[in-house]
Amino acid sequence: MLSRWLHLEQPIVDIEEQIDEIKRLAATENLDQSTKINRLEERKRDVMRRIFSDLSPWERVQMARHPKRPYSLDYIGALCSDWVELHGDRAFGDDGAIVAGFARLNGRSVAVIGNQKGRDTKERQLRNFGQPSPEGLRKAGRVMEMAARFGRPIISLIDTQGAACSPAAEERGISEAIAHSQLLMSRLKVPIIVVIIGEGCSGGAIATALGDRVLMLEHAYYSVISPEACASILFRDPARAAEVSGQLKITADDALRLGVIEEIIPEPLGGAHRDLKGMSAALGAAIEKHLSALEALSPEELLEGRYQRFRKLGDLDDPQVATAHLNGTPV
Amino acid sequence: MLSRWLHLEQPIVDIEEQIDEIKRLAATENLDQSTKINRLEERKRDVMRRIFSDLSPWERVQMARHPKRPYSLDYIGALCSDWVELHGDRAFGDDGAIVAGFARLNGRSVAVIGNQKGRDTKERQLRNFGQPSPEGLRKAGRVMEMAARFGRPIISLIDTQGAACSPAAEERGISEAIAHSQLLMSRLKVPIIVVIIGEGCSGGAIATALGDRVLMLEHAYYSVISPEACASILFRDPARAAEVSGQLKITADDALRLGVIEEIIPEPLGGAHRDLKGMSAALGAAIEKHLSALEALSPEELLEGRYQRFRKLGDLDDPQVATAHLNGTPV
Amino acid sequence: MVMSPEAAPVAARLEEIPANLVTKCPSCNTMLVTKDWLRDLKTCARCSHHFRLGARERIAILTENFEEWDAELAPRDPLQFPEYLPKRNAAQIKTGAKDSMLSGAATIENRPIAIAASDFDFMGGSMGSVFGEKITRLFERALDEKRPVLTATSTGGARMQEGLMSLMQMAKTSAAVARLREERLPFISILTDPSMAGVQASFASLGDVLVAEPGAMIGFTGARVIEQNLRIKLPKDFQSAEFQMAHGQIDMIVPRAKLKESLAQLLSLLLD
Amino acid sequence: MVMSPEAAPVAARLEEIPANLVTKCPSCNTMLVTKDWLRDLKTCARCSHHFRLGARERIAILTENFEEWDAELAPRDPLQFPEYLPKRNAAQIKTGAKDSMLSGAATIENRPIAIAASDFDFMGGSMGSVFGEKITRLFERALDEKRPVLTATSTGGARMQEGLMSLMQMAKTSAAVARLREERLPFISILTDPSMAGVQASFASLGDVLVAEPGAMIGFTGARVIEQNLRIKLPKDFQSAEFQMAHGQIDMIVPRAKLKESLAQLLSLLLD
Ligand SMILES: [Zn+2]
Ligand SMILES: [Zn+2]
Repeated sequence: MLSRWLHLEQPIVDIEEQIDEIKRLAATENLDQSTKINRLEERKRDVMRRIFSDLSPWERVQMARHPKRPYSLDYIGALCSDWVELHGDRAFGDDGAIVAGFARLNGRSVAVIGNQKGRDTKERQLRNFGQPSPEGLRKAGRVMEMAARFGRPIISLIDTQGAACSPAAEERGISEAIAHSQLLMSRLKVPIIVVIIGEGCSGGAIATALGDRVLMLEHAYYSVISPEACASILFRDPARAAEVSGQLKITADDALRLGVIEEIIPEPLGGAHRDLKGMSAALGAAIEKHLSALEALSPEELLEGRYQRFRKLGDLDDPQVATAHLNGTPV
Repeated sequence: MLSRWLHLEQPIVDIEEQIDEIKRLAATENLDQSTKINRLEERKRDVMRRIFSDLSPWERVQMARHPKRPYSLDYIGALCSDWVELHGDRAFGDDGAIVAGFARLNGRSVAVIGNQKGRDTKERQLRNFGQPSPEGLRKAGRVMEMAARFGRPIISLIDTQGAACSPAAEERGISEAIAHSQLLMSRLKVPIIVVIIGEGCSGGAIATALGDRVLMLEHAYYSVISPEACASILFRDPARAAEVSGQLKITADDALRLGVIEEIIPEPLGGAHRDLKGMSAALGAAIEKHLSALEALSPEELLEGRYQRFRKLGDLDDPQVATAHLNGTPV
Repeated sequence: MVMSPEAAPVAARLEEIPANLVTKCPSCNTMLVTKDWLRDLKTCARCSHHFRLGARERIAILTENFEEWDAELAPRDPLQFPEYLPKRNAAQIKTGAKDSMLSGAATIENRPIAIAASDFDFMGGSMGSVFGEKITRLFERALDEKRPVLTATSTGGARMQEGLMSLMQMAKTSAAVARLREERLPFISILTDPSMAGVQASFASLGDVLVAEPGAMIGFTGARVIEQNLRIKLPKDFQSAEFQMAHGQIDMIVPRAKLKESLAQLLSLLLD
Repeated sequence: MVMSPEAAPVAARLEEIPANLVTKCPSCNTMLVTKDWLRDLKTCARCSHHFRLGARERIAILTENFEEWDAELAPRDPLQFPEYLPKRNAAQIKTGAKDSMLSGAATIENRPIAIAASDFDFMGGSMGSVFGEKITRLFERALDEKRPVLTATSTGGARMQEGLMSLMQMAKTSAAVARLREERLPFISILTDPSMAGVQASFASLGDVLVAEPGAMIGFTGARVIEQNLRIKLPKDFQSAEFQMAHGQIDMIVPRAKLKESLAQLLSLLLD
């Protein structure tokens, strides 16, 4: 059994246990302990503010992987009504690592695709830890093409350490599936909002992250490679992932500074898993804001904007232009 | 080892053996036997004309399946230069039962797709007797889409007893692959010439037979179901295929009368396998004639014509219109 | 009193059914009270086996305000195929229909749609010229009238007695779907037991969404033919809706009792 | 006298190479006379092993009249990633190039084309901002000038030292291919040893035609990583061009000596 709380959460959990103990005693002995409890609640908030105002990159990675962290279907359940999940790539199988379907969000019908992790051991296997196989990306592509045909905007939720890593995935063309998904998303004539809700690593993430807006939850991370894999390559030692996670600049703040995302969606104090309702409300509001803005654009403006959004990303010296790239701001 | 000649060809083969024997004797004994040989050649032509002027439907089926009959790659080799075969469906495998690629035909660059049978036991297995699997149809679709993108006409050669019959083909969606191929071909904005060169049975054939013109070689046959399968269903006895082959109306003459094909391409006396060069020349000329006519059409006219070509097929009573359907001619 | 499943239309007024009438489930052999069984839309309350429905029953449980199209189209005999006419006449008497396909306009939760259903009782729901023509007209008229299309198939495939005319219906109906798709009108294909061969390998596989009933057999070549050809034994669930779902071939499996609601929801998501 | 493969440019004038100079084939261990080996375009006459080529060599054996584009673009260090600058400096000295990607205009049999090749000797041919920018400009300029595009990849994937900036090049280059495709200009992707990870999972897989050299390793996740993660042992030919061909992932495998001719033929078939 996995420990359900992170080490960094221990001070909070300690106070919570104290509060629970006092409440229990108060109940049995019929005493009014509300002042004491209020003081502890106050302290808990202080401790949380202190902890979460200064998370290290590695701590953020742990938050993004928190065993209680909400997954795509949790957000879909909290945000949407009329969720209809569609299945299968019509050629080989149905990949549990990707969910895809249609739902109603603030009255508007949208397509939602998302990496889906499993909560327990069995579901984790079934869903391959949210790591998409070729057939998952092809299912997503099929649903996204359908969305474009019927003029439904697309919400893509990213939460994966990467694409499926297996001989089977290679045999069925995971490279091609990732590449084709990007090509497809670059030409779909409906708004696409991407949200990194947990982990966003490598080709498995960018495969479904080519949108008009890319948003990130506060404690999510976004990286070209998982810290463990990077540490393996650099030091032949995955245990040095913590060290590497700082060097890779993978936090939401980093991503914003690098111009790779438009907006950070703040999480409730203590993280998304402590308040799914609050988190979903913030997520829903952010999606709504960006969707409304995008819906004002013509299909041509939309495609041009999406192309230019990624076109300008990169950091290099070009003597032909006065300053370096990267959104015009030197890093 | 298969017998290389059909029973119906025996009288011809007998005469040929006589001629060979006389030639051999003439050579050893240094005699002039040309009069005798000419007479035998004459008789051979008479016998062939008699045999092939009155083939039964079942004999045509045998001709279409003749072990020496030219296959798609034989015609491509004889008709085209610069043949470049492309491979793979980019998702699962490369189906030997379908070849697809580009080549030059009379100076014009075209895409060619075709069912490909194997000549010997090993190749037959590799090519699954020309019976396409889902990945073969998806490969063909990929190449046809590319052809449309680059404005190349498509030649589709049909030679199959049906789609692949196996659990694997079912698992990977042979129904969907057949259906999708037809949907795709109905919308490609380049001319499509289909030629039934041997067998054209069932969904495996119609999958790649939706074109602007459908032509048939004289001894090919075209059927909703193979005679054996039909006999199995009707009589639970595949051996009654010969009987059923007449009832199914599957010869080129039947197909022309039913309005299902535009033209019968006559075969050299004795069948395509006796004169690949002559057969190819006739095939090439027929393709050229129809391609030239189609190239005069706009993409919209082309698609509309192709749609209406199949739209009008069917035989039924419609009280709203004066006469029955089927090209307006009662059957 | 045991009643054959075919004899009891779902639409029949329930009060007219005697309370002692029972229907046997062919899957679990339970004796079901026919009144309850009809209320359950001809599904087994015990094992949830879905009995086949006739075309009119199918349309009745899915839609309101059905108005038939092209009822007057009648089959011919293009090949003069032996035994075709007597077989067809028997089917016409049995079903009261001219051929195996029923199509028309209807509404689902007040939304105008075009719908078609094949009748397995009419020569195995096979697709000949009339079937293909009615499906093609359905798509064409839906395009004109901007209606989404629903089809419910229960069929063994193309009708071999019409030979090449039947084969051509595969191309014709697939091309009709392509036109609807280009005009961005939804097509939902409902796959009921069985959905096979030439029909499954044409329009029925081309729905934007493929919805199957539980346990429906769906495929191209029938299991028995594959077993005979390859001399193998196939698992019992081969080609079942559940099998096809696992192999990525269909979008969802919906029990009959929820089918209408699901279709309405899907149409709303794709159109509103 | 043994010579390292890297030291001998194919373009070097053959008469200057001493006749006693030999090169060892790493695949079959044969000692090849370097002059012959160079004439064979750096392939082994015995086992036909294809040695890696540098970017300039690659373009030299495939085209004429090469004129470089965007040579002035130089990498930066967006993450201030440890060891990135010294590694890069060493690669710049080794290859004489600013980064791992060489691109420009050329002709093949007098047909104007746009071509790019990555240099494995420059940090494993990895794709960072400069690589991605040059590929994107290649596609954009080819679109403007109506040139077909050829790319030859030899790369381990995205350059992790540029972090998210590298990841974004996957999206950027894939979107550039999409624009070329919509304008109906051909793109042929040539996969040479190795073509992996972030590059193979973006533009390199998106050629209208995928042509591989014999024996080239092609895939997403490297075999060693899969073996470690799953604790399995993979066959030696896993991810080879031949393996990918059998799995439907590439169109053709062409030996280096016939590559130029094949490309010219393909371009002619798609364009003339
Ligand atoms: Zn039952
Ligand atoms: Zn060697």
